[in-house]
This record gives sequence, C-alpha cells and structure tokens, in this order.
Amino acid sequence: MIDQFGRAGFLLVFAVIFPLIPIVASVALGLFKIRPSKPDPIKDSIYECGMVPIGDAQVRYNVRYYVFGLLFVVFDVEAVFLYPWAVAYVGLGVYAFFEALIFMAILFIGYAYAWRKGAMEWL
Amino acid sequence: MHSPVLTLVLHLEEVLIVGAALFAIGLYVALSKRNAIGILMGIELMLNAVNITFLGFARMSVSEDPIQGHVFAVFVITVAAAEAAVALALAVAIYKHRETVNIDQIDLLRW
Amino acid sequence: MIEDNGIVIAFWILSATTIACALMTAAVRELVQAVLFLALTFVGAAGIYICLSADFVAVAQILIYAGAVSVLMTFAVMLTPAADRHNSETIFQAPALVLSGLLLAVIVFVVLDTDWAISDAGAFQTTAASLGEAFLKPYVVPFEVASVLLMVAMIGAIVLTRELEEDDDA
Amino acid sequence: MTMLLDLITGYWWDARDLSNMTRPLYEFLRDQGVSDAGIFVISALLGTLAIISFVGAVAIINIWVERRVVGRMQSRLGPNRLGPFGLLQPIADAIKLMQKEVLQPASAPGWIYTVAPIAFTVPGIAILAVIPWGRNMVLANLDVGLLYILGLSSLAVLSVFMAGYSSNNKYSLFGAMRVIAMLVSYEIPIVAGLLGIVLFAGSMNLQEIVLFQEEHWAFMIMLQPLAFLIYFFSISAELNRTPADIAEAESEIVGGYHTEYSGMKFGLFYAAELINAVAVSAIIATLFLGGWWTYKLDEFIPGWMLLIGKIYGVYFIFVWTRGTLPRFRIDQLLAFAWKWLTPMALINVIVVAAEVLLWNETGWSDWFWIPAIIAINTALCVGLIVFFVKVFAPKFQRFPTRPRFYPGIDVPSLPAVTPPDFARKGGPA
Repeated sequence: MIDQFGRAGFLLVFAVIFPLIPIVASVALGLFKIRPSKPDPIKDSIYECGMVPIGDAQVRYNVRYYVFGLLFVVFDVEAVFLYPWAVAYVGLGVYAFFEALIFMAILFIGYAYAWRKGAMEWL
Repeated sequence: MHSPVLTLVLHLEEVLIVGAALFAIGLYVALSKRNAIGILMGIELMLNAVNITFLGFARMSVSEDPIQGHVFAVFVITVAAAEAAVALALAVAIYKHRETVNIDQIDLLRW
Repeated sequence: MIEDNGIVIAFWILSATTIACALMTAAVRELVQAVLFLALTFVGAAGIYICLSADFVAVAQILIYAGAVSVLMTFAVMLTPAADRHNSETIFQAPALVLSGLLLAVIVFVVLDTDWAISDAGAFQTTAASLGEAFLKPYVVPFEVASVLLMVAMIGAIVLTRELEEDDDA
Repeated sequence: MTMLLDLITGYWWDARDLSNMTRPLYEFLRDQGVSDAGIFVISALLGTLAIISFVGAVAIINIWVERRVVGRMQSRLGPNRLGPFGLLQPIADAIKLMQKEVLQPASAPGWIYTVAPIAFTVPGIAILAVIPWGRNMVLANLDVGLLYILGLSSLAVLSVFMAGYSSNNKYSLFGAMRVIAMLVSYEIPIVAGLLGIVLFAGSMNLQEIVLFQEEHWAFMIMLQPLAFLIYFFSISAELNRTPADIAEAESEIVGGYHTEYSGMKFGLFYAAELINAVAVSAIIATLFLGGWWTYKLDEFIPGWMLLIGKIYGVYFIFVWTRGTLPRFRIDQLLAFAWKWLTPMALINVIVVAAEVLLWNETGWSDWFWIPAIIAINTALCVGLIVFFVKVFAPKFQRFPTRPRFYPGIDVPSLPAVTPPDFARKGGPA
C-alpha cells in the first residue's frame, strides 16, 4: 500500500517541478537581458481600472463567508465518516443502513436549522 | 533479494519524539500568542502531534486491535474540526463586541 | 519498527518539513502567512501518517485540515481588520518557551526511558474498510455522537455569527 | 481474430497495455543485478514521466483546442495564422509569456505571490496519479483513491486565496473570496454525490470502480445519472468555467484573483485551468464512463486510447458549455449548491444504499437488479429534475431578495424588467 503512495509521491514531486520550469525559464531570460525590465512606479502599482488605487486592499469581509466555510467544514467531516461506511457497507446488512440513516438524520437537523436561519443566503 | 547496502530503521521512539516536538511547538504557540486565531493554530498543531503518536502506536506497538488508533485519530480530527468552527466563530463574535481579538485585552472576567 | 529505506527516508524528510513549517507558523509575524504555513504543516503531517501506513487518516487529514479548517481560518482572519492581523507574542513568551521546552525534555526522556512493547505485526494493507466496520460495530455510539457534535457545532457557530450579520457591511 | 489476438497477447508489442512493454525491461534490469528498490524507483519514474509528458502535451494542445472550438461555436475562426490551422499558436503564446516583462505589484508579499500559481498547478497534475489507464496501467493504485482526489482538489482553494491576498488589489481579493465561497459550497455536493459510486463498487480504489463496471457490464453513468449530473455541474463550478465563472467576471471584478498576474505566472494559471479540466474529464471518464473498459472494445483498441478518447469527449462538453452558456450570479450559484445539489446528493446516497442493501439481501441475480437499478435511478433523476423545474426553480429569483449595497439604506427589490418587444417595433435603433 505504501509503495503505491510512494509512486504518487514521485508524481507529486514532478508536479511541483513542472510549473517551476517556465518560471525558472522566465527568470533566466531576465538574467540574460532577453526580457525587458524597466520598472517604474506606475507599472508596479496595482490595477484598478486605470484609476489610482484608493485605500487599502486589506478590507474586512462579511461574516457570511465564514458561515459558508463553517457549513463546508461540517459536511466535509460528515463525508469522512460516510466514506468508510460506504466501503464497509456490503455485508453489514440492514443494521449499517439504519445506522447511517440516523447519522444523516441528526445532521439534517443542523442543515434544516441553517437553512431556516438563512445561513445559505447570499446577500 | 539482494542485500541492500544499508538498512535504515524507524523505531517507535523516533516517531514519538517527532510528535513531541510538534506538540511542544503547538504548546508554545498556544501559550504565547496574543491573537485568538493564533492560539487556535497552536491547539491544532497539538492535536496533529497527538494524532502522530496515536498512529505510531497503532503501527508499531502491541495491540489486540490496531485499528483503534486510527478510529481515535479520526475522532480527534472530527473534534478538532468542530472545535475550530466554534472557536473561530467565538473569535469573530468577540471581535464584533470588543473590537479586538487580542486576548490580553479581553479581560471581562478579571476582577 | 519499520525496516524500509524508502519509508524511513520519506519519514525523516516529511518530519523535517513538518517541524520546520510548524516553527515558521510560530515565528511568522503576519497571521495570513502563519495560516499558510499551518496548512503546509497539515500536509506534512498527512505524509507522516502515510509513512505510518494510515492511508485513510492521511487523506482525511488533507481533506479536513488542509482543505477545510485552514480555509475556515483564512476566513476568520479576513474577518478581522488589517491592523489586527499580526501574530505577535504576549509577555508570556519566555515562560511559554521554557514550559514547552521542559515538556519536550520530559517527553523525550520518558520516551527513551520506557521499554515499549513493539509488535512485528506489519503494516495495514488497507484501513478504510476496517475503519468502516469499526465505526459500525464497536464504535457505533461515538459514530452517532460525532454527528450530534457536528450538528451542535453547526448550530452553535451559526447562532454566534448570525447576530453579527445584521449590522455588517462589505 | 483469435489468431491475431494470440499473436500479440502477453508480448511486449501488446500495446493494449503498456505494462507489457515495461515488464521485459524490469526483468532485464533484475538480471543485471539492480535491486528491487532500484526497479521500484525506475518504474515510478517511468510512469511519472509518462503522466508528466501527457500533461505537457495537454497543456499545449488544449490551448489551441479550446480557443478553436469556442471560436467555431461563436462563428469566429479562432487562432489560424501560425502554422496549419493555427496549431503553433500555443508555442507562440508560451514564448511571448516567457519573455514578457515581469510586473509584480510593489506592495504584494513576494513569496506568496510567486508560490500561488505553482500551488494552483500541482493538484491537477497529482490527481492523475490514481487514474487507471489500463488493466495494469496505473501509477498509484491507492485504496483511498477517490478521497485522495477530493483531498488534493480541495487544496486549490488555498492557492486561490494566496493569489488574491498577495495581489493586494481589492478586485483580486473580492474575486478570490467569491471563488472560495463558491468552491467550498460545491465541494459538498461533489463529496456527497460520489458516495453513491463508492456504495456500488464497495471501494474507493479507482481501478476497482472500473472493474465493477466491467463485471456488471454497465457504465456507472447508467447506474448513477443523478450523481453524474451533480458532479458535472459542481465540477464545472470548481473549474471556474461558464456557467459558473464568477472568478473572471470582467464586468464585475476586472479579472478576478489573477488580475495582478502577468507573464509566465499568468500563463501558469491559464495552463492550470486547462490541466484541471483534463484531470476532471479523466475522473469523469473513469468513474462514470467505464475508464479503459468499453464493452469488449478494449480487447481490440488499447484501453488508454479509449480513455483518452473519453477524456476528450467529456472535455468537449466542458468547452461546449463554456461556449454557449451565460454566467450565473453568485447568489444563484450558492443557493443552487446548498439548497438543491446537496440535499439531492444525500437523497441519492440513501436511495443507493437501499438499493445495494436489497440487491445483497434478496440474492436475486444481477440480470434483474442492474436493469432495475438503472430504471429506478433514471426515473429518480428525471423526476427530480422535473420537480426542480416545475416547483423549485422559481424560488431562485431573477433578482436578489435583499440587495443591501450600503448598510442602513434599505434598497427595495428591483422591479421585474420586461424585455422590449423588438419584433413589434422593428428591431432596436
């Protein structure tokens, strides 16, 4: 089992190298002066439709982003429980079916509450 | 099978020491940081360190049912996720009421 | 103990990266960068789990910690204003350093001093199916309680954030 | 025909399975005294290089495919100057991007800005490790393959955030936050929808899922049409493609989270989108369309060629939706994910669990249960879609319920706009 992960790890290393190649090539072109490099403050400022940027970009964000992240975490954890259940499902019989049904029903209460409270609304 | 030039061995002790190092870093972060979210990061680090030791024991120590370590690790992950969700919501709520997430300024319960 | 050159090398590389990233989490001043290093720490810890032949826990770690909890943390960080996004220490930095150093020393001493019962049972071939059976047979109560916990966490966090939304901008 | 098959089966020139070609190599190396570890490294490197070269070819060819196909769909020509049919256009693009001046916003935190496009590219490539290309052709035959895919693809969220945050641009950060909200919302229907497949196959191993389809002589898309629709729509949102490309809504947030990127770093975002699209097409082809197995056809045509054909078939549908569909608003997209796709995915799981339970408990033959399940699930899928269109769809209003542009000022709902009747007035001026 671990040797299979080792092969995946090899691909992971190459997956990091693959996007590094064009970046390194781009930097090398800069070193050999093939690429132009004439920085000035206007070029290095940020792009806001041609206007001079007003204020700081690091503004505060709305709580509703957090609520979406929260629902996401809870359902993700639920999935982590349900995947082993699904793998072991065949052969465990009716019992396993109802266990998962109870599991999902309890979670559904939270889901219904979130819906009711408008946590899934945008704006 | 050819005899390899050198054989590296990983002992349980080494896994536990790696876990302990991660736990110590997490403890330091949790105890010393000013920001509530920073403290939460330390707690998450400690939980990860604990998981490493659980899985190390599950892999290498004598046990009737080694899957127990994995079950416990999954529950630790679950509890950590739920805890992160609520604790971050608390941090956000505290910020709203007190205009700060620095815990050394949140001293409502101090007499 | 594990006698496989590849696994041992991978374990030490991953341990070094994980601990380095954890140290960066502690050292970096900007909170967002700390979250990113924390996510890297989670990925490295997942690699360590794989070395300990816990494939399911490793992918669960990546899915939940690196994919979800760190995103939640970035959201929480972005909810606080830019002035509060620093990661500095309180006056308890030196005691905390001493305390965690002492704890590390004690644990290392205990670990090295104890005579652990090492089994040579070998690695798990696959853990997902046996985890599923464990959830449904001996651990069925924790399995259901976990869903109650998730429900309570969801409701509690929504209650906490819900009242804030009324007077919100942006 | 059988004589022909006898002539190739098991020999190294049996291209139906490229592992036939590598096996003699490994045996030769073993005879030369290379250790098992060395052979493991060599085999892993060979497989890795094969996948990386596939990815490289895809990244170059698909720029042309995408622009050309979308061009034809929109009655344009697309790139047609460089080389025959404009085939050299991607190479020219790459050279141009590489020698462009690097413009990095002065205030951006440097390392995050540089790491973001790299981190965005990695998951799409790493996902391909678990795709089975043939009966013995899979780089990493993971037992948790499906969760490996889901976990890695959820890492893309963070790199989007890194790009938006480090650009130090309001539009970039807005775009990034919107995209993250959408990505996390669509992650749930994906995770829950794919549970049905795991229930059927009894494994998260992608090779096992393909073998299940072979054993039961049915593509998973027949057994799980609803899961396919959920997955297809959700993943096209995850890929930031129209109808859900709010990341690059030029009219709203300039260029989204990669507004501030130029040169090769922008090129990496572009290439990563194409690579992700192909990786996702590969997942769909494997999970729902049988992978390398195609009703005995894989005995005559190499399975990996069939898989690539299926990948490009699915990819064509992605390009098609991009070329034809308009963009949704973010509140519509999020409401669709949470209020429709998520409950549907959970209902799908329960229905599938009941079916699998009955299938195993009754002990009736597969010849009864496979058609029955296909019929039930197709009826469920069609019924739910009709139900959605008839009953539920009007709830996703044309205008947001509470458009609060500024706190304190309660803006009333916008009135419904009736389009001007061009036919009566003889067309617009």
